[in-house]
Amino acid sequence: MTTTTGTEAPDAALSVRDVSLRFGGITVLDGVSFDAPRGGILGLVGPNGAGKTSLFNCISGHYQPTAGSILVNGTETVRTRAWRMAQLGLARTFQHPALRLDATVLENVMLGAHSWLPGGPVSWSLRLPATRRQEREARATALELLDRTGLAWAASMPADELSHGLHKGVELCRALLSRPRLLLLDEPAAGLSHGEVEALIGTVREVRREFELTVVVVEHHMGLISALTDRVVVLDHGAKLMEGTAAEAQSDSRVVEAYLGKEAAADESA
Amino acid sequence: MSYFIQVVVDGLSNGAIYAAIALAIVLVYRATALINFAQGGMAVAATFVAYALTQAGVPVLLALIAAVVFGFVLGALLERGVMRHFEGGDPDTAVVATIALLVILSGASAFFFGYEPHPFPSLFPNKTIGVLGVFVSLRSIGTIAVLLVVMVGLQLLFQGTKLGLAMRAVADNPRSSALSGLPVSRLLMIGWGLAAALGAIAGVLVAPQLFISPGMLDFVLVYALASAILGGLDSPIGAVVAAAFIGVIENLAGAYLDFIGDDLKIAVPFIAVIVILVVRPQGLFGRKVTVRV
Amino acid sequence: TRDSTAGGPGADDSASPGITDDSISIGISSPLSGATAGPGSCTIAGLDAYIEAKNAAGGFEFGDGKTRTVDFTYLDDVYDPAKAVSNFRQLLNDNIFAYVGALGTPTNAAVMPIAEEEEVPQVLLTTGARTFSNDQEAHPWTTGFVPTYATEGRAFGELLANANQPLTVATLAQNDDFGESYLDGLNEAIEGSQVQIVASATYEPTDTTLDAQVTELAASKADVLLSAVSVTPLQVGVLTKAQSLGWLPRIFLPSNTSTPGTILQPGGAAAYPAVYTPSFSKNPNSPAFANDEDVKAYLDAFEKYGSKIATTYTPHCAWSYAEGAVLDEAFQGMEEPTREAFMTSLKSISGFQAPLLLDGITVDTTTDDDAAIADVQLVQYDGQAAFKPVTAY
Amino acid sequence: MATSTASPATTSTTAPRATSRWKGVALVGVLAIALVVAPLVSSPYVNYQLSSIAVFAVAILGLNIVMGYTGQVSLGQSAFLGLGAYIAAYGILHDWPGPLTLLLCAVVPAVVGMLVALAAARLRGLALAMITLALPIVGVPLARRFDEFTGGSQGQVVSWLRAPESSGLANDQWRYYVVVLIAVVAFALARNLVRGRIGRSFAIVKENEAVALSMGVSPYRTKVLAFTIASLLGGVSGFMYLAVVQYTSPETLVFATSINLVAAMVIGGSASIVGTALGAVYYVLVPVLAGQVNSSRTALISGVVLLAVLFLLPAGLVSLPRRLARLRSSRRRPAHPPAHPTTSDEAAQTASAPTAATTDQHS
Amino acid sequence: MSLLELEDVTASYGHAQVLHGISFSLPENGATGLLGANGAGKTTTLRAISGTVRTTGRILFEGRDISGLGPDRTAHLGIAHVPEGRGTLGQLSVRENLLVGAYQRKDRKQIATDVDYVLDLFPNLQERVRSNAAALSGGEQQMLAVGRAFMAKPRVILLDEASLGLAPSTARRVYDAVVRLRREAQVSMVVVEQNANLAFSVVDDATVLETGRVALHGSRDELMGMDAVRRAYLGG
Ligand SMILES: Nc1ncnc2c1ncn2[C@@H]1O[C@H](COP(=O)(O)OP(=O)(O)OP(=O)(O)O)[C@@H](O)[C@H]1O
Ligand SMILES: Nc1ncnc2c1ncn2[C@@H]1O[C@H](COP(=O)(O)OP(=O)(O)OP(=O)(O)O)[C@@H](O)[C@H]1O
Ligand SMILES: [Mg+2]
Ligand SMILES: [Mg+2]
Repeated sequence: MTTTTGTEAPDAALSVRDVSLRFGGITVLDGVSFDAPRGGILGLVGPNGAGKTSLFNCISGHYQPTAGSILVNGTETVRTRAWRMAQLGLARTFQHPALRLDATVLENVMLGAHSWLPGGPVSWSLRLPATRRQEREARATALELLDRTGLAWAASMPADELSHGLHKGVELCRALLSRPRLLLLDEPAAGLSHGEVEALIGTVREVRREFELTVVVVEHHMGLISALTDRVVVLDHGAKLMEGTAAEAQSDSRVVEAYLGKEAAADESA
Repeated sequence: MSYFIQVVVDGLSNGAIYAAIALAIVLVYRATALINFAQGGMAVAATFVAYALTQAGVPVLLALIAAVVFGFVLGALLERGVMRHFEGGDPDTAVVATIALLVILSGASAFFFGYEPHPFPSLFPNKTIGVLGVFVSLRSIGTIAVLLVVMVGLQLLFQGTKLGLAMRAVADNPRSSALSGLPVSRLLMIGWGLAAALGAIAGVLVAPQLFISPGMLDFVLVYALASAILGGLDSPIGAVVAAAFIGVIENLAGAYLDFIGDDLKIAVPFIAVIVILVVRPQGLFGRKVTVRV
Repeated sequence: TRDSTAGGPGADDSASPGITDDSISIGISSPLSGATAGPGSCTIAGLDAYIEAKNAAGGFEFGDGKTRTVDFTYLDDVYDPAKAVSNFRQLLNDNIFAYVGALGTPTNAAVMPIAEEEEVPQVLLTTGARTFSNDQEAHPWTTGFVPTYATEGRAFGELLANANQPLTVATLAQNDDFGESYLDGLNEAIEGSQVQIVASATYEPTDTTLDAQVTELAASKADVLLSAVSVTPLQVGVLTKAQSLGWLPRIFLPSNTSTPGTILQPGGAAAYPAVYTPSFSKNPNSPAFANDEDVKAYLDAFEKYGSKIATTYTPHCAWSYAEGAVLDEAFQGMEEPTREAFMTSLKSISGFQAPLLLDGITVDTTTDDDAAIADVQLVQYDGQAAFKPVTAY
Repeated sequence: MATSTASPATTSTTAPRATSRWKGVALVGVLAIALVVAPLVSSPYVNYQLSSIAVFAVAILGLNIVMGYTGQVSLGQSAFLGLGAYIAAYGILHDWPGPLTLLLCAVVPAVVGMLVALAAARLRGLALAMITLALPIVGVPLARRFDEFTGGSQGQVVSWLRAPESSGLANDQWRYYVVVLIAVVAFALARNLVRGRIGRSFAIVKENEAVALSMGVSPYRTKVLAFTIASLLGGVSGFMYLAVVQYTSPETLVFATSINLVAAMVIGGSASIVGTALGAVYYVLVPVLAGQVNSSRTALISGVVLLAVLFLLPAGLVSLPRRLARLRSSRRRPAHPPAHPTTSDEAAQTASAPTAATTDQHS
Repeated sequence: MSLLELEDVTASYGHAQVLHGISFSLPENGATGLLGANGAGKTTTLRAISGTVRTTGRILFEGRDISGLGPDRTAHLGIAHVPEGRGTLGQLSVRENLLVGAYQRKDRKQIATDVDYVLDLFPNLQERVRSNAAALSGGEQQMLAVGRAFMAKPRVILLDEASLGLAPSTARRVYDAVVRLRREAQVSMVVVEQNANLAFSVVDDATVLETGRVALHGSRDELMGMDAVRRAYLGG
């Protein structure tokens, strides 16, 4: 199962190679390839329906690509079951926040620790000291993460009492608690106001540095993309349109045509 | 050979009984996205109305019509008075509420008519026709004919009418539907009303065979549920095909597999259903539910 | 440990719980809701009718010279053994003197060991399972009332065997002790005769129809069909299906599913050359007994008391009424207010002609291996609403 | 919640939590004493009822694990109850040691449940319900068929678990202690289980399988685990059933029992340990109470009671205290908050927690 | 006269009150914006209008108090609410979703043309017209939700972050369409939008909410001239 390719892109935390995805007659992804350099932040942009989320789903194992291969930290993962990806250091957030609304924010975040907390049903039902200690540690880390994202006040509130925008932050904490090395963020800024986007940019930079993360971010907020990413990959109709820096992308005529729209490009640069 | 055909034909007429109730289950499911255990109770209550009328000398057909009307009103009232309270809550609670309704409805039927089964007059002549040594009762043929009409009607209702579309929308997401101005409560009421009315038809069709009693449908409901699920739950055609399949395969197993015998033949359709579902979770005719992350 | 038997209030030291100088309490648990509630409520309604009528007439006379009224408590067990045990314990807690007439094999089987352990009479059960009657030494506190299913089966077998012709029989039996005992009785009686079972099928009480079984049996073209089916609609279905397949054997039906009004007429039984059934009680609704004194008394009492418990008639209503009379008889022979004395008296009744029993059928509790009613008479359907006696095949 | 922004959030939340913990400990203590003393002062009948509650509590506990916590409909719990009871009966009648019998009553149903789940856990919703429903439906004729093991339709009387002379207890008391001990252990283990890592995996599988996957939880394995635990507890409750009822027959595993167990679970409180126990109390006592009211109308009465409880407490009996507290507080507080400026201020602070929190941090 | 007027409206979820007396008005054929931080109560305000949350105070629509009416009734009166997040019927096809949007309408022929108009506006939907809504991408679902509201031919449209998850060019197109709707069909609107640039391109005036209260109200130009507003919502 583990095939390490030493030849190409040895330092890519994520390599996507010729990935295609089809549903019935619909081609969602069409031979997409790119690398996400270790420790960097890669932006993934493109018009609606371009296949960004689907690509995330392929990487995280929720979808099975029709063709192609995906290497996470050098390990081929296309045939790996989705739930094993967390152990390989992958974590993601969802475009539509998916929380347990009736549970507290802290409980939601604690789920992130699942992949590294030790013990099976027996040790948990016996509450062995080791499990208790680790659970306490996880709880402390979770609170720390909430604090860092400015959500500590909400820790013991049921998630449905938080407004939509704040759910994104809870999801981020949950993903971070899983101690990822590769983090996929799907539209983290959607629904955030300008000031909140700034804060988010700060947080992502900070955690990337601290946890030595590689981040891939899908976002339509060009401000965030410009500020945060080292490189961007632009998808259109399931195929890669171009790859380069955010600035290059924004000035690329194909990207403007397919994605930004002429006035919008003008707006952004203004 | 004629024995084989006879076994199949017997199976089909059993299947018709399951199909009658399965169609009602499909209807409620499509209209309310709920498994409704009260289905059987409502059908029995409505059939008892028909029974009481026939006892009073009313012709069966008229009694049937009265039962259908009564069923509709009963279903609508139960939705209005009881189930509405559980809308938007935990679906498990709503399902248990339907269990409570089932218990109450059969308790109430028993209160008026006792638990003993009573003979029930048939809509169709009580005759049997024989072709080449194979015998079918006119009642079974009539039942199947009515069912096919109902099946087509349901299919048209859901696929071809505004009401059907609205009911599906409400079952899918009542809140979102309300934002488009769909009268959610009224549609749910209609859904329950139609389901109970259909239950009345089913009840009147099967009562001559099963005899009417408060528990008349208790076990049929299990088969009907299996048929509805095997058919794909949202497909009237699927429910009927699955019911026929279950009826026939059960009879064949009883007749031809000695180690199965009459006692364990019930296991055969259930195991077949399980195998099919494991291979095809959405059922024979069901559409796959689309879930996306 | 604690005292296992606390005396009821007002009782002197020697008396058993549940009996005072002017009253005695008995209890029963039968299914009053669910699929078996029809027969279940009849096991209570008939008994209640007898008891209330007698109470109203002044009470029961006991062998110790006192007159007592009977307090009758009944509970619903939904045919669930755990509930039956719970009910039995509750009744004991409420100080019943005896547990009488309950319906249901599993429920009574679950109660039996407790009755033995607590030494409480569990008597005159309305179940034909042999367990409760065939070894009374092993469980001295339990007795059955109605003929065992085996007795009924045997009666058929004897009729067939005595016909002295080569006869082929098809059997359809419920897949439980009811069906099995029926067949056991039949087999015992036809052993060594020219009668041969050529096809047999079973069914589950939960089946929706028995068409498949009848089709299978019809293929045997047997002369006789023994249809040991205890579920009304299914029995009717058997009768209609067989004739629709053009198979017209002589038919044997058990005593609990042979009522003309609910089974034979709807099933078109008149089409068959003969329909036999074992019988031991009068059907109070049959015109044949319209002028019978017992029947009149029964109808009177039932109308007044029983009808609030059972709304539809099954033979169990008549049987449990007769049970009341047997109980009465036992009370009359009871010289001390104790359970032991009651059992002694109950087990020494013989030749007692209880009301509603057919002429010639008597209650005999003195044997240790059979129910209180050990005989049945075979009768034949007259094609309308009644039966006529049978002597030969 | 913090009522004043000045006081640090920690003190204001931990203080009530600490008192409520003490209250909890005291409650558990009282309950424990009650459990120990109850059988000594009760009649055999009451002890039978209490023991039955323990039996069905464990069956419902299993159901709650798979259905309440993990969200997988199971209509087959009675089959495992019956299987456990049959194994226990077989073991006792063949003179196996009690503890071994108990172990087998846990392990064999667990294995059967796991095997069923290995096929069924691929499905969800009603397709899954269908499979579980088949278990009692097929189980009843199977139990009749293999009568050399099961006693067929007559069932099996098993008289066992008599109080040892030395204990000085009556049989009913002794049986009570045995089953209650088993139930307490089962409840304690289950409570631990649903609190931590495994419990969270159950909950997320119920809520959203896609999220479960991305967090390293295999929905399939989780469901199989939940089913296995449910069947194990079902089997154990079967052992307890035999200890209390001393009899088993195909009626033990009928489908109707499964349905009633589901109703009891929801009535008690889905995904709640305390609710499970309350559900068992309901399961055992309501038929008894219905019988007291009118034995001929038990179905009608239980149905009405069931519906009434659902109406008043849709979240189950376990929500009663919360419900009462809410009723009381809403009676105290005016329906239209603006009438009282200070209260609405407090509410504003609570609702606008983000600002409150920021002030907290910076002060 | 104003078409829609909120007077001292409060709203609560269970026992948590989140709006504490909101007032503003929307003139006939007007467009007003609601601004505010996460959790300020923008969504709740829209819910109050469409009747999906418990409220007190008065909500006047065409002079008639509509508070207490459920969402189906307010929709019937001509208020279309594009909710935040997934607002589609997942197991219905794209076309069926649009038809459900037109449930109130009787003009059958016109409905077909309007479906075509929406599909034209959103070519993505055109491609997916038979797919279940649940299969669509996030942005496509958002388009569908907006399209469904268009199908209702409302008098007032409540847009809750209609640009959420939309590509910049698509977001622009949605708002262009909204502007056109206002111009051609005299539809009024309440706009909640985090992308304040977009919001200010359609509204005449706006209300800024802070923790469930009105903090500020002003015309578009007034607000855009304020430093605080620029900093918080426009950046720069
Ligand atoms: N499970 C599925 N079944 C059918 N079609 C699908 C499925 N998943 C994705 N698609 C289709 O694939 C296309 C790409 O979807 P995807 O969610 O990847 O887009 P996206 O780039 O994330 O868009 P957005 O920016 O709107 O979120 C869409 O047109 C969608 O309809
Ligand atoms: N279902 C709910 N139960 C309890 N409180 C809720 C609920 N929904 C929202 N709230 C609370 O109401 C307040 C207002 O929420 P609302 O969704 O209206 O904010 P918003 O301004 O739309 O925020 P956002 O920009 O994040 O969408 C928030 O503090 C939130 O926590
Ligand atoms: Mg996307
Ligand atoms: Mg909002």
